[in-house]
Amino acid sequence: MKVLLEAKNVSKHFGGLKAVDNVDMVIYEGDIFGIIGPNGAGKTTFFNLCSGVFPVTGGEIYFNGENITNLRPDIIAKKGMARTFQNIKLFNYMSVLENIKIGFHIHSRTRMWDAILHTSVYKRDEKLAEEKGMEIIERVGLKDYKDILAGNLPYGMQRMVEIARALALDPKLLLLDEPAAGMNPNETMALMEFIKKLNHEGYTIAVIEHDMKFVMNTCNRIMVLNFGKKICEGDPEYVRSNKEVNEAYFGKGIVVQGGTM
Amino acid sequence: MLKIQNLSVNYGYIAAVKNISLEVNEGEIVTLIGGNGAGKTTTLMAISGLVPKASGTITFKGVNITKMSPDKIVKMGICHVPEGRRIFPSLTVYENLMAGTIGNPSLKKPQIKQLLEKNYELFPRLRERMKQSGGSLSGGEQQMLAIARGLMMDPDIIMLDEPSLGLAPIIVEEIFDLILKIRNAGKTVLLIEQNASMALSIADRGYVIETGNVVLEGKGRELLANPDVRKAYLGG
Amino acid sequence: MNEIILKLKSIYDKYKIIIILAGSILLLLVPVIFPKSYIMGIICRILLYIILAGGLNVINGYSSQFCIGYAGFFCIGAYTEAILALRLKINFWLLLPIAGIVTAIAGLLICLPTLKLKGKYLALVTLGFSEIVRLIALNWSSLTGGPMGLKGIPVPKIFGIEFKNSLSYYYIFLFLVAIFLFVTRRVINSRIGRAWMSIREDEQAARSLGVDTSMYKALNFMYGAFWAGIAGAAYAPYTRYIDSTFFTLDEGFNILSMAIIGGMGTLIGPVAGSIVVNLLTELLRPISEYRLVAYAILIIAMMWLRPQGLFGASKSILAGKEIVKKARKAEKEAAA
Amino acid sequence: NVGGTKGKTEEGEKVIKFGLLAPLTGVNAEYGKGFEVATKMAIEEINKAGGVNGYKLEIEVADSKGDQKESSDLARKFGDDKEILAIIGDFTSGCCMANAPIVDAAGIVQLSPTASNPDYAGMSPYTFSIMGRQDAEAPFFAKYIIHKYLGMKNVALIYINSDWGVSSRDNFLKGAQEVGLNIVAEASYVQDEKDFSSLLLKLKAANPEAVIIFDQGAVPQIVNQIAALDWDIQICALGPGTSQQIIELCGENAEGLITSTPFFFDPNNEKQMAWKEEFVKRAGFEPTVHPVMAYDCVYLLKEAIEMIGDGEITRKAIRDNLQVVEYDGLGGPIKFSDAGDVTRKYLICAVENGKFVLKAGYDYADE
Amino acid sequence: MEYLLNQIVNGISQGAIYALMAIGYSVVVGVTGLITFTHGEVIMIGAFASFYIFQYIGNNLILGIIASFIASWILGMFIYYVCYDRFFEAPSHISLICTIGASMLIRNLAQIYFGPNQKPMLNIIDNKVYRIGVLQVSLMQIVILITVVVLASILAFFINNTRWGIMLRAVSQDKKAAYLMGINVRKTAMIGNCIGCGLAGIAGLLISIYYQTLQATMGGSLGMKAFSSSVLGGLTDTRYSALGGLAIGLIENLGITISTASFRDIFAFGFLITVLIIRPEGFASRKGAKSQ
Ligand SMILES: Nc1ncnc2c1ncn2[C@@H]1O[C@H](COP(=O)(O)OP(=O)(O)OP(=O)(O)O)[C@@H](O)[C@H]1O
Ligand SMILES: Nc1ncnc2c1ncn2[C@@H]1O[C@H](COP(=O)(O)OP(=O)(O)OP(=O)(O)O)[C@@H](O)[C@H]1O
Ligand SMILES: [Mg+2]
Ligand SMILES: [Mg+2]
Repeated sequence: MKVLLEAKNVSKHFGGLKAVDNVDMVIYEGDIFGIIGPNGAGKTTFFNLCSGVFPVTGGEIYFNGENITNLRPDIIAKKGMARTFQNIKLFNYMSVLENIKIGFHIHSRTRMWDAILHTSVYKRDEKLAEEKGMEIIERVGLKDYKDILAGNLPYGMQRMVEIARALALDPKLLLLDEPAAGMNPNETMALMEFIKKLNHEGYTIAVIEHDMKFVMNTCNRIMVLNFGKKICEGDPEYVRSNKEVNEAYFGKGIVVQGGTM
Repeated sequence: MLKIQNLSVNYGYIAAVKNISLEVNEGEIVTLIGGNGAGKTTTLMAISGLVPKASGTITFKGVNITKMSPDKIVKMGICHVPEGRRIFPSLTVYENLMAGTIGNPSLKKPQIKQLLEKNYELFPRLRERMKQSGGSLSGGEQQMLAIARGLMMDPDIIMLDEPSLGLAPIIVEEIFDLILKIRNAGKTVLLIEQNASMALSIADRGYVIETGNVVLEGKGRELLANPDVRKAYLGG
Repeated sequence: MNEIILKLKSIYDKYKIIIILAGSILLLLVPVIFPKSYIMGIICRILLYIILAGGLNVINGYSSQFCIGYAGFFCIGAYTEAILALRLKINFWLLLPIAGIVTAIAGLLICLPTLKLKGKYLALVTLGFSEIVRLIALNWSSLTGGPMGLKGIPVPKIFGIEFKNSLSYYYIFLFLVAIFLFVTRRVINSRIGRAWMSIREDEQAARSLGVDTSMYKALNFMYGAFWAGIAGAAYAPYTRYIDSTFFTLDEGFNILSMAIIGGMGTLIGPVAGSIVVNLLTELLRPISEYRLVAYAILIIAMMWLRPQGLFGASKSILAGKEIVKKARKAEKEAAA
Repeated sequence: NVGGTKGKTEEGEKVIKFGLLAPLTGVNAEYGKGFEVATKMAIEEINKAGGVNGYKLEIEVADSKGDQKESSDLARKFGDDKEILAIIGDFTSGCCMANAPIVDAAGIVQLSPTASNPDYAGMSPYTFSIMGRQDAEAPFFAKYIIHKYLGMKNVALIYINSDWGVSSRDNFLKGAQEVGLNIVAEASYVQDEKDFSSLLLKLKAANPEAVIIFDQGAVPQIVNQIAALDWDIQICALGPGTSQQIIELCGENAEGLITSTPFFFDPNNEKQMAWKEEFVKRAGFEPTVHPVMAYDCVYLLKEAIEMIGDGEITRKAIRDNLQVVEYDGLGGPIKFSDAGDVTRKYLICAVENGKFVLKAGYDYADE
Repeated sequence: MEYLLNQIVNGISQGAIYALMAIGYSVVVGVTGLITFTHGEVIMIGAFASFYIFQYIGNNLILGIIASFIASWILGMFIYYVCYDRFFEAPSHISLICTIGASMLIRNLAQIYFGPNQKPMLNIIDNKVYRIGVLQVSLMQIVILITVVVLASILAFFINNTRWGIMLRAVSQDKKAAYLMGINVRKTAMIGNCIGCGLAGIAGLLISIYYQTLQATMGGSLGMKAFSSSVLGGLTDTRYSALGGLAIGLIENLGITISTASFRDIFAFGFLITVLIIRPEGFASRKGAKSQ
């Protein structure tokens, strides 16, 4: 299998705090890769390193065979990595469609004069954004909401818009940070199905999630972080049975069982 | 102890909450469950006076607090841990906790110290991060801080809006334990949760809210067993 | 107000071509209708400020970089035109774009090192920049005439027609405003405009979507500066004399208040802002020394009554909470 | 040939109207207000005395805020208004110069009491200024006050970096060169400066015999800050004239200050004192040299109109006569050069016992 | 050498004046979270309040300070209701324009009612000049420097170590959450704003005594300097803002030493821009604060 994203010895320190500490990780093409770990374990920080939000303190990150360590976020995005945020970052005051149109930014070439003169480049770009944008909106089931301001949608839908917007980049790798947070169990189920479907279509996905039902049922491989260190990696069964993980993360397991006490 | 009668709240012309009545008795854990946008958060905001009410009355310990200003309501002993945490990002953890004590002017220095110790025991993470600014905490740590900050005012009733959002299972367990502990310490809890099954399993009573209306109410266990509820909120 | 705007818009959409045609003819005939140089002078001023407030609006309204020292760019444009016209005798029509480009480069220079700055800090840098530019104009006597200013700036000519008073200069301003609105409209409605707006709404998200925010912020600043340069270049031969006292911070605040009162984040906003503010200053004249008092009160009143400005983008992070609520209401009703 | 229409008041009297451009608001409001008060005083006096050639005078005051765009608009307004036969103002050279093409096109006199940019008056036949050219006063200051009266060799200059300040200083240098004065230190500042102490330290370090200030508004502050430095030095000021404000604002610190002035409010001259009293009563503050100039402007125009005699009173006629008028104003004698400005004659004054006194014997006219 | 030392003394005392204004400014920005252009006008009103006290009651410095503080406190209330109270939830440019409007309003009213001319403020404090070796320091300079140090320390202590300080900061960061803490947000914000304004009023008094004059239009450039100094200090930290004021004062005066005062603002702003490029949030830049 082809390695898509590889982290070698990646660290990130905030002052004295080692938020991410010497983490090695490999994501293969076609994976749904889960990252779990207690709060403050460094999961989001790790995503931020991969997507270029923070520079690393040490180590290297390779994407699709290319060294992307410390590149700017927009350059990394152009290379085919898209992401969502733990605390949703939509363009709240733009409509759903406009949000997604911005996702097509990297696929369009319009320059100042193209825009002023309405050249063929401009027309092609606008057409692409409009048509493909609608296509994606329909896929995530938000067709009826396309003209509503993104900030006015319920939480669950906002998460879907964020994913849709990331999909507009047509990325090789999709990083999702707690996509199911704030969703009720039914919505979570729908999301699971959707992510699996995307995966079937060829998207590689990395996901941070605290909803164990979600993680265990969708991911084929899981990495567990604790205090910035990787403490375990493997398939869901292996992770579930790992003692260290249980102590640090699952606790008594009430929640993992989906709440059936 | 807390009694809400025919409460309605509008945002502009949208009715977010329609004629809700509910009651919280002293020493109870009461939970509100319901889908996204059902009006749960809005109800809590209305109780703490952060949104104007279209109609209805809210009484707390027999006092009508419908028209009180938010800070006075808090000083009555109602603590609201809001959705999305809303900690003060550039205050340190310690200062955030101290900010929590403002809502209870009757607290004296030694009591504050005691409360602080108690909270540090509940959340050892916070002690470690004492001098760090609130904004630099991870999501879960912020949630802990928000709850701890609420507990610092030693309230009579604590209203928690989705306290488990984004927390690791082990912390969620801890928080639910904590909620029980709070109740056992004689306090009253009003809880909003997406994780309906957990919420109902610890709650004494629960209300199911849909599009601004109370559609069901009952004992926690009863609701948990109710097939409609299971289908709608517990994922089958 | 919102309802009125919507109604006006629907009427406009219906009779678009007729309105545009009739409007243009009317605009061309204005100096015939008002052959008074005083009235035309005010109209010229309004047009000048449409470009200035509009250019500033591109910066403040579309990418939310907060520039309050726009007068500095205006100053650079005016001096560039004046110096090159006086020293090198370059033709006005050539100088317009040259001044625009020089100013855009100045915009780039101040914006590049300050891309990381946010809100208030950037605001202060632009303010400082504006003062520095003015002081350079005041002190660099050999180039700018220093405190003596530059006089005798040649008036523009085309086909033997001299634009030497407000009646004729009106056409130059009108032409520039038309170009400005046309070009800006097209830029805003393209990928570039969308990128600017995404930066305004959430910079981090924009970056994660592959928008090179530094580049687009710089471009945005340059675009805004460019038009200030054009406005300056058009203004210098209009007054035929400039000195550094023309470009104080107050001038920058004046432009800023037009942009905000008219409403940021829309094209029509600065047009309305310029008209309202400039007319106000004229209409309030009879109350002599109380004029600025009344003007100040009116500004505050306008912000109280309509915080997003007359035609502000109610669908934007720029709009206040109230407005958000109203928009939500309308949308919910539409969706229902 | 523009103009020529004369308005009538309600009682059927014939009137001649002037326009006044003045910064009634903004940072220069003090001077604008002075303009307004002084011109109105002059007009009332003239009207009381029977007017000019049977006409009553009227003045339309317009607030330019010191903003050249507004000033230009107002100049256009006056230009369009056929009833207005001449414009007095504006205060700053910047505004006046921006207006020059406009008044030129409208063929209306713009007579500025204060515009001091040496280029201004020459911009059009219709632009005039009575402030006085610095190529006379500044050399006078160097040659007579410093060299002859004080007998000093080494002086330090501090000047405002404005058209007026710079041309004064340049002309001063010319005069200084002729008599071999040494300029041991120089410093400049811009409008609105508040803290002069470091500039003064710089001057002090050069150890001059006298400090010469080229400014109007900031003179009191500089004098005070020299005192605050505990620096005992001869201070001279070019520009403020015998402005009572200096004494009011400096108190004892002003003792010994020497200024040049085109005119002098002689405490023994009843007429002048009455004028001053009247001004203070109306404006609420002591006059500087500026309102005096504005006052003279009205009389100049009156003289010019009187010279027209029986001819038609037009804008053009006013201009032509203004050019040749000779008038002995409150602020000294005035006669325009071809360009339209004035070369004045100056007196030496000093502050003694809290009062300005005339130091006779070095009158420029005597040379 | 002597000359340079005296210039440094000069720079420090001018810096102290900037610092004095900046302290109040940073309190205002700290609690409202919004920048203001009314600060210069508050300074001016503070100066005028004491001017009239001195004129009608006599040269009593204590009375003057009280009058300045009260007058500017009241003005602070007015500014709060006009510019902030209803705009906390709205984008910041709205209240910014309101402050520009309010400043225009206050300045022009002052010009009409106090008169547009300069007014003297003579002999309030004895002008004693002390010589320490080659150094020359005036009593007024010492008074101002001490005032700055004392005020900045008291305020920093107050804001960082007292419950009131926590309240003020909580209000500035998240008004809704502050309500939920039982803080009366509007009252706290108003009092915070008034404290800042009161300090500005005292600054106005000291400035007019130092320069011995005052005028209705004096606020404009002073307010701008207060803003700059405060930005240099990171806008909300009183100690750093005071430091920012001192730094700007020093740089300006050293700059003037090698050139002339026409370049004063070029040095001030040039320095400021340079600092901001290196430290985007002024002296007080905190590393690693998550921007959420
Ligand atoms: N910018 C920052 N400055 C300082 N510390 C930070 C910063 N960002 C994160 N941290 C710290 O790094 C640690 C890891 O944070 P991170 O947000 O990655 O946690 P997480 O695993 O995503 O947790 P959660 O599941 O709660 O979101 C935390 O202790 C947090 O306090
Ligand atoms: N500030 C607001 N302005 C207008 N409408 C609002 C506002 N806040 C909430 N609403 C709307 O009011 C309704 C109820 O919202 P509320 O936040 O109370 O729901 P909730 O039950 O807490 O949902 P969730 O589970 O997503 O937190 C929703 O339709 C929401 O869109
Ligand atoms: Mg996280
Ligand atoms: Mg909610």
